[in-house]
Amino acid sequence: MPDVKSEYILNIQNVSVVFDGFQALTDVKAKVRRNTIHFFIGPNGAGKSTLMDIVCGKTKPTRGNVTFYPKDRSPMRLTGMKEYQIAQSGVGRKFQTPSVFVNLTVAENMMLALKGHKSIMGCLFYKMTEEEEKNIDETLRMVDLEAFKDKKAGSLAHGQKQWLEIAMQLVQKPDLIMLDEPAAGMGKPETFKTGRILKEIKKQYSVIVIEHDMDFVKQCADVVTVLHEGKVLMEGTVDEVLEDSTVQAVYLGRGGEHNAEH
Amino acid sequence: MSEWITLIFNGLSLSSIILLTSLGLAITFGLMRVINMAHGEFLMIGAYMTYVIQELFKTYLPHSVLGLYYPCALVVSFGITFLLGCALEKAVISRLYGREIDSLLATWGISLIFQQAARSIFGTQGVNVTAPDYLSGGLTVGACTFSYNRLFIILLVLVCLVLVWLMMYRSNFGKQMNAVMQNRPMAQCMGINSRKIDCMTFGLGSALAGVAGCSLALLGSIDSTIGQNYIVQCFITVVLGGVGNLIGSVVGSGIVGGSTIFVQHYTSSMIANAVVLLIIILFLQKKPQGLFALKSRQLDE
Amino acid sequence: MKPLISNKKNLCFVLILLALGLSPLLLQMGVIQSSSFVLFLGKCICFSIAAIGLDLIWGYTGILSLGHGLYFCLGAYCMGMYLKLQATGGVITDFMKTGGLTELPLIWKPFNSFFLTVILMLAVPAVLSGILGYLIFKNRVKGVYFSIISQALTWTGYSLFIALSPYTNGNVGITEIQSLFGSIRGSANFGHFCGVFYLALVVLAGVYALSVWLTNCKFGKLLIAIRDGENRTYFSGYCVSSFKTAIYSFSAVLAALAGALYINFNGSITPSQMTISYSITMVIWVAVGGRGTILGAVVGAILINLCEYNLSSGAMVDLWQYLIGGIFCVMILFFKGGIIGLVTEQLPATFRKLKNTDRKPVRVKAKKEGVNHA
Amino acid sequence: MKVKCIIPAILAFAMCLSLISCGSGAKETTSSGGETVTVGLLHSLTGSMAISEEAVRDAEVLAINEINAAGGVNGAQIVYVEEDGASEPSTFATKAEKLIDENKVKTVFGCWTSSSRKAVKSIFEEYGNLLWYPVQYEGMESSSNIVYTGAAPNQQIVPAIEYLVNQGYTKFFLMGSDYVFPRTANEIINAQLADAGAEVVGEEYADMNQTDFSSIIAKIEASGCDVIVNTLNGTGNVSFFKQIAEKNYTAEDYMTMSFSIAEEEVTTIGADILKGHMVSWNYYETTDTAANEAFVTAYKEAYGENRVTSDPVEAAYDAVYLWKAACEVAGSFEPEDVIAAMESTEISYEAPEGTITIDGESHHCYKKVRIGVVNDGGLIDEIYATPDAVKPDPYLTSYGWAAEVQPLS
Repeated sequence: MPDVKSEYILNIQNVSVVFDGFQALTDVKAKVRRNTIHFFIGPNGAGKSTLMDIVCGKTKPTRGNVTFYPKDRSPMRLTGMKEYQIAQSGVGRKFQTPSVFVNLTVAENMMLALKGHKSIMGCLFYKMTEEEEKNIDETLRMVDLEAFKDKKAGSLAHGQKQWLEIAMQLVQKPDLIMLDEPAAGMGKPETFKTGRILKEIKKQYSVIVIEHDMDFVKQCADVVTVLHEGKVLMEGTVDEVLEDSTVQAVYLGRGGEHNAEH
Repeated sequence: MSEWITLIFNGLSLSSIILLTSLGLAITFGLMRVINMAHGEFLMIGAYMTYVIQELFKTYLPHSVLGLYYPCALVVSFGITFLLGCALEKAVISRLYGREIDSLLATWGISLIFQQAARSIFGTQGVNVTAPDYLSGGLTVGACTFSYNRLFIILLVLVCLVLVWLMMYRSNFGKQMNAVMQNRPMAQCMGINSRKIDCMTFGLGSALAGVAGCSLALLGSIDSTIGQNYIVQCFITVVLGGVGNLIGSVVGSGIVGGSTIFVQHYTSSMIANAVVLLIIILFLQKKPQGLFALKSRQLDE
Repeated sequence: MKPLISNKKNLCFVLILLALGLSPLLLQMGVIQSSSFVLFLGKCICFSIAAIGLDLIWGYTGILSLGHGLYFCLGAYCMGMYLKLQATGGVITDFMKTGGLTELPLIWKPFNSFFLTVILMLAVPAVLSGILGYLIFKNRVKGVYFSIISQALTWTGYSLFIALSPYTNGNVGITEIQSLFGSIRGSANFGHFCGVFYLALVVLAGVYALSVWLTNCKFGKLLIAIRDGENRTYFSGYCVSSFKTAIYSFSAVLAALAGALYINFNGSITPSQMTISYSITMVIWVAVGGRGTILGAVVGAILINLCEYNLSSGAMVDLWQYLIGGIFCVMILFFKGGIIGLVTEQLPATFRKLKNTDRKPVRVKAKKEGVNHA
Repeated sequence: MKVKCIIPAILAFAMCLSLISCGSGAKETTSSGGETVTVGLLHSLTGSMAISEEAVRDAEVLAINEINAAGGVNGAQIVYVEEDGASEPSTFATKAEKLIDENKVKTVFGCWTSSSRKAVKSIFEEYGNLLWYPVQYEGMESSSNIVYTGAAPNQQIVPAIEYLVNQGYTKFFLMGSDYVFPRTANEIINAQLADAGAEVVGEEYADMNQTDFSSIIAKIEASGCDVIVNTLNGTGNVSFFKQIAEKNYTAEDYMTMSFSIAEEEVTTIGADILKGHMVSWNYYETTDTAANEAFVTAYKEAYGENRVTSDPVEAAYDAVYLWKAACEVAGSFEPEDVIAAMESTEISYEAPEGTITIDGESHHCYKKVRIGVVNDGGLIDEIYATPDAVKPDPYLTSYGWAAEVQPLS
């Protein structure tokens, strides 16, 4: 399928997951285009995070396949691969709660995220090249963390940790970046800035985002997939999705009560 | 035939002893996530309490009621270890929630102190507890003899299990306890005094160890190192069964006890120790969360 | 790598090394009267090496092994068997004969050669821990589960060593052996003693330097990353389990090395060093010294052992047990960073606080006097 | 900044130095006046062996106090330094060295387990010091720097088995803890029984800390033995006897012959369970000598009415007196002189068990062997005794059947 290869970066085929009898995902199909920002939205418990877990190898799907089409390489089936292999082959993920290495400095965090040298030997005799150093500096500048380079990551504010984690994904130079609620805990201006950064990086990479903040979705989404109760409700552009009556019903009708499920 | 009945009874009996000793741990470790290395010392305290009560009965009460010392000792052991457990929780454990490994190390220090205290109070030599008349000897059926005191331990463990189960899943306290263990801040918001619940839960776990110690007093020596003989086995049982699961502990102890007796039947004790542990370690490779672990969706653990 | 002296911790270590290195000379000069004490310092050096190994996996990587006694003993038994065979001329030993063997069992044959002994002494624990670590870490067993399994493993090893007494001499172990250089006791053998002592010291220095280098390079940063966020590290593209296996193996090798040196000083090795309580004692050294710093492991091992040496005799025995239990509890509860953490972080923080709160000079003076009186 | 770096460095250095000096300042035991001689006591006061060793240590202290009260040895008062072996052989080694080298003791009374003795043996030999070992053991050892005041195998095990064979027992079940004494003892017994034409129907070893004996009891039942030769040690005995009693078995169903059950163990197991079972020792609290009467009285006076004396306790008590006798013969406290005196002259002492004499050649003692039966009161009644003290033969060289079990050299 040469056309698929050129057009899409990720193909999620009929994925289902069952947790202890609970059907978390049912027959989910989705394709992510290259160099787009693809949003997955849906109420809590819709299965967005589970879907990401499947793509990056944290959870094994009960049924179904995920295929990844990296640039200039042959496609690979992600299901069945270990998470570190998936990460090495170019899928980066930022978690819902900021998870940076709190006892390391910002620069060390970035160094660990750099592409390559991920074997034991590679780590033992690793010396950072100038190019890599420049790369780190640039990326940190993009997220305004330059001044904190030698600070421990644990001492950063919540929003800064989020950005640091995004920066760690960028410096890895993956083909596909997955961001789980990147704007959570950020104020309006910061969220807006995050959106700008996303738009910047989509030129090079493909991005999948999970987000609740509809303004943020409106700001930068190219494609939006709505998940509901583990199924794909619909897929389309932001406007299409927002106008859809079922989506409105799902969001407005049953917004708050799902919190308990988490 | 009688050989097999004996084998099965021995397996059952050893399993019940292991279950009784690890029941308290299943609560402190399973629910509270506290690695209480001093658990063995609570067994020791229970055993010593039996001795103390026996001596008190011998000294102050007429010989005719001497047999009553044992039920009395069960109650006293429960009470004393409960209070000690609560005190330990208040003084040490309460500062260590969320620091599992640190709780392991701190309680190891506590266990050293307890052991030395036992030596200081009771001397280094072991003390003797004589089984009351109704628990000494055994019931002979055909070629097999079932000792009363092992039958009693099986009964005791059943009673303890039922009580713990009732308390954990049917009582108000149990509901509060589960609420606190699962989501502390939420439980606090709902008006549950979580500090009190923590304290009570740990006390309960320790008290179960005390009761177990009481029954161990009938089976073997009572000295300051008795707890150390059981502690690893207890932890392995709880881990094997799946942390935080009563049924898991029951099945876990059944496997440990049964297989130990079975392997011992064909080889020597030391080899049986090694073989059983190796099998369990290998099994845990297959199911690291134990037999009856819930599939978790949480990020860590 | 930063120069050694510029870092205060390394400077401390160099000073400790100097103090240790001087002690045989001081003994010779008569400043220290007791040769057994200096010999005990030699044992402390070995303990420090084992402690460094434990610190690497516990302090840095967050894996608490309660079973390092096993590796310590493996190293010691390997070296012990070599020394024993040297003494018997390479033929079957008494305990093997008592156990019903007629010739030297195959597993002990290689230990006739020093070269093979050294290789095996390091390779056996490395391979064993490698296999165990691979299985355990691959299956994502972590935290206390690992600790409990490691405890059970040690117990298994202990049971096996006792059950296989024709090969291992049961709980008596390998006894009545001299050091690599011959007898080290008595003034006539002072040269031999110095040989063993300085060998151990050089190994300690080497292990320290290697560990400092290891923790400062990317590998070391990754260990900390694994400790703080194992999942995150996986998703950053690192095969965490192989890193864990590697560092676990390395630490097992260090324990074995410590054991092998230790037997030279001690003259015997028994499975009691393999017990759980002994393994936890090793953890105590690291916890008291200060986890997460190589220096802490060294300081803790030396300090605790010296205290034990001086305090656990006669009437002090009862007190010592309370003391060590208490110290340990208090350390874990209040001084998580151990002695090193106390000196480098908690004390300066307290001083700063004092300085900041006590603006009035009078009160400062009062405080200072109070300290002096105390 | 610089100051901040140096403070912790100096602190650490100072700490090390202070500890070193703390160690090197050998504790000079200054006495109030007159000549003194320092001896060491080395037993486990903590850990699993403390159960047994504390009583032995008490007996040694009693003997030392008695000797001091009676004027000391060669006119010198005995001062003792005590160390804890913590039930760990390597600690024993460290502490033995500390006693000899740092405290400059003239002799050491200590150890219980064979593993601790073997761990310190080479240290005593290298320093040329002298250890008094008070416990019966498996034999196959003799060191010029150790005096064994407990029984050698031919003074306990061999006569007991002989006695059992003479009593008509034919099917033996050997059971012991898994360590060196039971294993060696059972090897000796196997050889002896093969020679006597009796049958060994089973041999089982239990973990030192084993608490459940149901499997072993099942094996005993299945074996159809008529006597159990018991070499369990410590807590194992308590568990075993309690658990065999709960199956309604008494000495009439399964007779046992125990080598590690003395009066103290009887009190912790309970006389009701143990009564009728046989043991083999050189001494019982009931042994009928004048010296014993005085010893038992003194011991109970010092440590309480409920304490009992036993063979190891008595052997430890004897050890101190034997050392005193040897010092007096040698006219010196130096270990080499004392050893020389022992080897050249027969040192003997009127012990509670009767006259015991050090065999200069093997460093063991001539001792009477006594087979006993536990009575209702928890004491042990003698039912058979050798007419004379038996010459120690740690390597069993005088027994034809023992060639198999002797060590290489």
